[in-house]
Amino acid sequence: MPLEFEKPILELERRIQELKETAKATGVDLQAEIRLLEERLAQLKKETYGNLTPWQRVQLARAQGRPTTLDVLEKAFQDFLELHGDRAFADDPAIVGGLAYLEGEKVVVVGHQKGRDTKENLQRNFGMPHPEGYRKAMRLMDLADRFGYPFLTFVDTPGAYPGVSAEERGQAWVIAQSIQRMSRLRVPAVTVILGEGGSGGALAIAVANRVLILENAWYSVISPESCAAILWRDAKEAPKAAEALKLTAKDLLAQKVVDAVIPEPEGGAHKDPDRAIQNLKEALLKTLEELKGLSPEALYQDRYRRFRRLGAYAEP
Amino acid sequence: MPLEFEKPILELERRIQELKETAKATGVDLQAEIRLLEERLAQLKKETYGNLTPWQRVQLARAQGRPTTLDVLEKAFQDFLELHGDRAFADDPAIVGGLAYLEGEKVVVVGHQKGRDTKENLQRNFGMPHPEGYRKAMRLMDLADRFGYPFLTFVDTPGAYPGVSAEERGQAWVIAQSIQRMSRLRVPAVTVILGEGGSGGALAIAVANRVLILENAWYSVISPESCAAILWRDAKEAPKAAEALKLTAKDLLAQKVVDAVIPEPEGGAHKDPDRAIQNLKEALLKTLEELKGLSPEALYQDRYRRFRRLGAYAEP
Amino acid sequence: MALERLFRRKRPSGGGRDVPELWTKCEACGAQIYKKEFQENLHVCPKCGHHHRMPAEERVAMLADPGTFQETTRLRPLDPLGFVDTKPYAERLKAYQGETGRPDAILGGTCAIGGVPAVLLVMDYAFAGGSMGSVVGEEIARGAERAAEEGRALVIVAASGGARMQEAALSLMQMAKTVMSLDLLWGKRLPYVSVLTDPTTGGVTASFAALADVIFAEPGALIGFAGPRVIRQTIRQELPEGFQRAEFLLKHGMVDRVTDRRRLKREVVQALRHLHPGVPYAPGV
Amino acid sequence: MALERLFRRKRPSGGGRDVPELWTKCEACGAQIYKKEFQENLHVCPKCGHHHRMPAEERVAMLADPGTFQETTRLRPLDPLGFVDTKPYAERLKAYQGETGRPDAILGGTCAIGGVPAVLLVMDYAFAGGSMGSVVGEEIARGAERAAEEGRALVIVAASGGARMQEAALSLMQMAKTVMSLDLLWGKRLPYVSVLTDPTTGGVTASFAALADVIFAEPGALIGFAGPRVIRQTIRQELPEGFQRAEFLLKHGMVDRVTDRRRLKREVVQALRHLHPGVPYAPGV
Ligand SMILES: [Zn+2]
Ligand SMILES: [Zn+2]
Repeated sequence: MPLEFEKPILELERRIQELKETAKATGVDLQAEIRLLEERLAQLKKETYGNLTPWQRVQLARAQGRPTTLDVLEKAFQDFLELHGDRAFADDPAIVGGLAYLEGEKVVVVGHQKGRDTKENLQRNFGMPHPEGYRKAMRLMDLADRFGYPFLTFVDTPGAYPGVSAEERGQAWVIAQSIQRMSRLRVPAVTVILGEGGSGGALAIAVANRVLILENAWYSVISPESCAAILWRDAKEAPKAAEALKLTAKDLLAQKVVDAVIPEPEGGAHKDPDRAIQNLKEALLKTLEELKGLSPEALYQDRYRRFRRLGAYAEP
Repeated sequence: MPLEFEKPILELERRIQELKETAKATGVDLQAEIRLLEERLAQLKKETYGNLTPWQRVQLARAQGRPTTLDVLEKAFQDFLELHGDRAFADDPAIVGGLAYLEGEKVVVVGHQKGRDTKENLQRNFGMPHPEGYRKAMRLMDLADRFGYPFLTFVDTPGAYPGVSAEERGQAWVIAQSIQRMSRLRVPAVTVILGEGGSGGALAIAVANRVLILENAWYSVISPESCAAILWRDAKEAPKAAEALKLTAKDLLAQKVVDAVIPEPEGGAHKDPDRAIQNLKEALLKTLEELKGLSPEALYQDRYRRFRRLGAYAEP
Repeated sequence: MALERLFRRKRPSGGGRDVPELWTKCEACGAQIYKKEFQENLHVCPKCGHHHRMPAEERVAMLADPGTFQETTRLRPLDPLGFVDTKPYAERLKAYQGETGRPDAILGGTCAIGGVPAVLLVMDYAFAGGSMGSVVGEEIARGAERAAEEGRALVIVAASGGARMQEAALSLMQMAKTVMSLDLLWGKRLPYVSVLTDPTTGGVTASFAALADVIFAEPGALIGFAGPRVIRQTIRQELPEGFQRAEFLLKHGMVDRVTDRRRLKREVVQALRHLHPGVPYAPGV
Repeated sequence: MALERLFRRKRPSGGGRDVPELWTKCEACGAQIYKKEFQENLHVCPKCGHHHRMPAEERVAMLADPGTFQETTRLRPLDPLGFVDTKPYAERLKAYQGETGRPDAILGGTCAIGGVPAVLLVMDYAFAGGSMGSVVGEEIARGAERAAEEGRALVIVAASGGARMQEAALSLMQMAKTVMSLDLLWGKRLPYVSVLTDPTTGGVTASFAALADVIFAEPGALIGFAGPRVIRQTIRQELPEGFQRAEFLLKHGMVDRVTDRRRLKREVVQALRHLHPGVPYAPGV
């Protein structure tokens, strides 16, 4: 499914392709025309992708084919062994996690998991966890602490699931507990916002020493649609809300909510997932290297200070 | 409901009562006859209660009117504040707990709770906890550790509930976790077996530095009825099983499974609950006094050693 | 976040405009109540027991021992994102400040509660639906720090529609900040008690409010993560009777006690006196 | 406890008496399988994949690296209570010892598993239904102690109907003893992996087996606290399809992985190599 704002690009690409086929089929030399159109295409891409609006980025962050946690685990890590279950109620497919190696270093990983097609999306509840998902995450935090291995998380959720069963089983409580558990880690913790960073359901596994974000990902207290529905009383005003919420990587960096932005290939990570994942891996390795010298206690204090200073207010 | 083996005693008591009424109503002097019967009654009680079989004790341990955890909390403690819930799924009425004072000392308490009548028994599931009951207990263990207050438990359960929902929510897992959590306490932990100590469902909150038991309570790996059903293939052989299981207070003391026996009034704790609770309170105070000098680490080690040495086996 | 409620009913507490000034009307049973009596009864309807919302100052008066409260909250909000929806955030702030006479949605300070030294923080639903932005987050963190430094218990009365949307990600970060600040109390074995009042939802429930050593809820209070409207839209069904009310939360193991406001101070004191290591047992206090 | 099963079917593994010695019959699909093939296929039916019970020695051979296993289990059971039901416990013990050639229901020792130094303990369902009495409890505690002392991982293959009734309360105490012994591994950051095989119920599930860092279960294995018969009697209903099977446990979050026995060693090694701090990454091991 092409995104609305990409349609002119796709249209141009289609025409170039047609010309090439015509040239091949008829033997007519269309080199010059093709070159001209390709230049125009490059220009159009630069204009479009170089000036993305926040709302366009939100759409890219949700694009089909964008790398998910499992894609990252498969391609940037070695020997991922998925572990399941919260030891109390269920295994939540909307959060995955387990043991892996990053360039040979032992790490424990957790991430939201969206489906890669409609069927998988249903099974994974569109990446919206229930309480048991966060309990699984906490169990893996325990494991990371117990063995002293870095704890890495990948955030990609519209939000924690807002349903009756989730409320019954303490969605608010488990998010609070997960924030607390993660903040207490005595190992290096690094989070990457992969796609959507929706509210408390994202933060629950994002209380890290360093929070990185992919160039077109978003992270905020509410989705643009819900924000628009409340403040503008019309979900269709989401583009305005996306603008107002300052939810893009660059904005978040300015607010110090994230520590670094990971570049994406032109047109978004889904256009070249391997490249995006390679960029992500390099950023992760660099970040882990920075945290290497810190003692368990220093890691805790570093994380405490990181979040302690966030906010904007005036002394009286 | 009188217990079967107590019927001769009750019959004699009834006859004495009748004679007294007759004497009063008619003015006839029956003093001598009454005294004779009263002597016989005392003798009969001594014979009966002095030679209780294990199965008779099991019946006393289940007798209506026997002090429950809440009775003990009300009468031996001050200012009990009940705390509820496991912060994850439900509040289990089969386990109660909270904050209290024992002779002015701050303690955290947990116990199985049977109902005091049929309606309450249904509501409390006959003292058979679901996983959330043990999770509540663990939360209170956390609280005791966090504030450094002694942790006291009262055991009175036929066993953890053997039902579909309990299995679904990890009955085995939560019992294991509760054993582990309690064993790791860094505060003094004392358990009193009040009535029934049924298997893992009892042990889950009985991993204490000192385990006390009321004179007629029982504690074992299986109830006599279930044991009989399996080994004799007939639940009616429960008296034989009760004998074989060596589940009485005295037997358990010999096996070092318990550390002290708390005497009950003649005929069982339900005949004079206040006296039984007073005995219990004195035993608790004495036991806490013994543990007073130990450091948090020493308390952990003491508990470890206590359970480490239990068992009977031969070196090759 | 469940700010939606705020936009449906702006008044923090009972009282329509169709009854005379001296009287107020119970939201639940419609009884006409003499305002003075209503206030003396802590905004609980004497007829049906319904717990109405209560101004933050009266909360303080109800919980703090007389004459002990010293206000400490004074931070002022900024508009870090220059947020504008149908109205600029800066203007909204001014309006709330005018209505409540408070810089932001929290009132707090030091006091004694049943003789226990405490930091008491009360969220004010009348200010932007009690939403948590940078000021609320910072005041809570500072409250926890002060409690730890001065050996005080921490008591927070929560009332919030959730996070402050107009501070976006910075508002979200207050969830982490407030949770982390509680660690200071752990280190010193100081107790933390929270009281969940109507309503407590969103990022406030899902952070500091859920992590108290002892959690009280007021009867009938709406408590949850997602707001009822959002849930109804998600599941496209009516919500069960009593869903997300305090009694429902108790049944589901999330709160320790649902306590009538008229007994609340007594029970809070009981918990504080027990858990605060510096306070000895005194019968009947 | 779920010893009941033992009394219904005493044979530990496939094979009725109506097929010739060289052949065995799949319990699930009834297929005739050449015994040697069956054994080489780790007692998994090549036709339907059903996992049959497996002798303890073969478990060791399957998991330990060739030539590395040194048996350490040798304690002998006593009859501390002089227990007699329809037969004296002492006689039962002799019979089991005769049948299995083992002093009690556990076989264990030191070995390497995928190059990781380990203590491997395998419960033997053929001995008194794999029930845990004093010997099993003590061997597990000693195994954990040895692992901690020698820097080894701990791997336990569970198979048990529960506690050893004939040791009554002493058998119950083994639950606490085994759980507590695991703390020694925590202190040294040594991993503990458990494998739940058919059946694992009662006091074994509810103690050490449930507390591993990584828990594997074999496909179709019955795993739970109460035995199915007891539950059926309690609720007076038929049990749901698949209830208490490994896949059910996975769905309910109790185990990390349900792993085909033919891939089990590979996955156990993967977990051990990752978690054992002394073992570096080696691709493809
Ligand atoms: Zn009313
Ligand atoms: Zn087969």
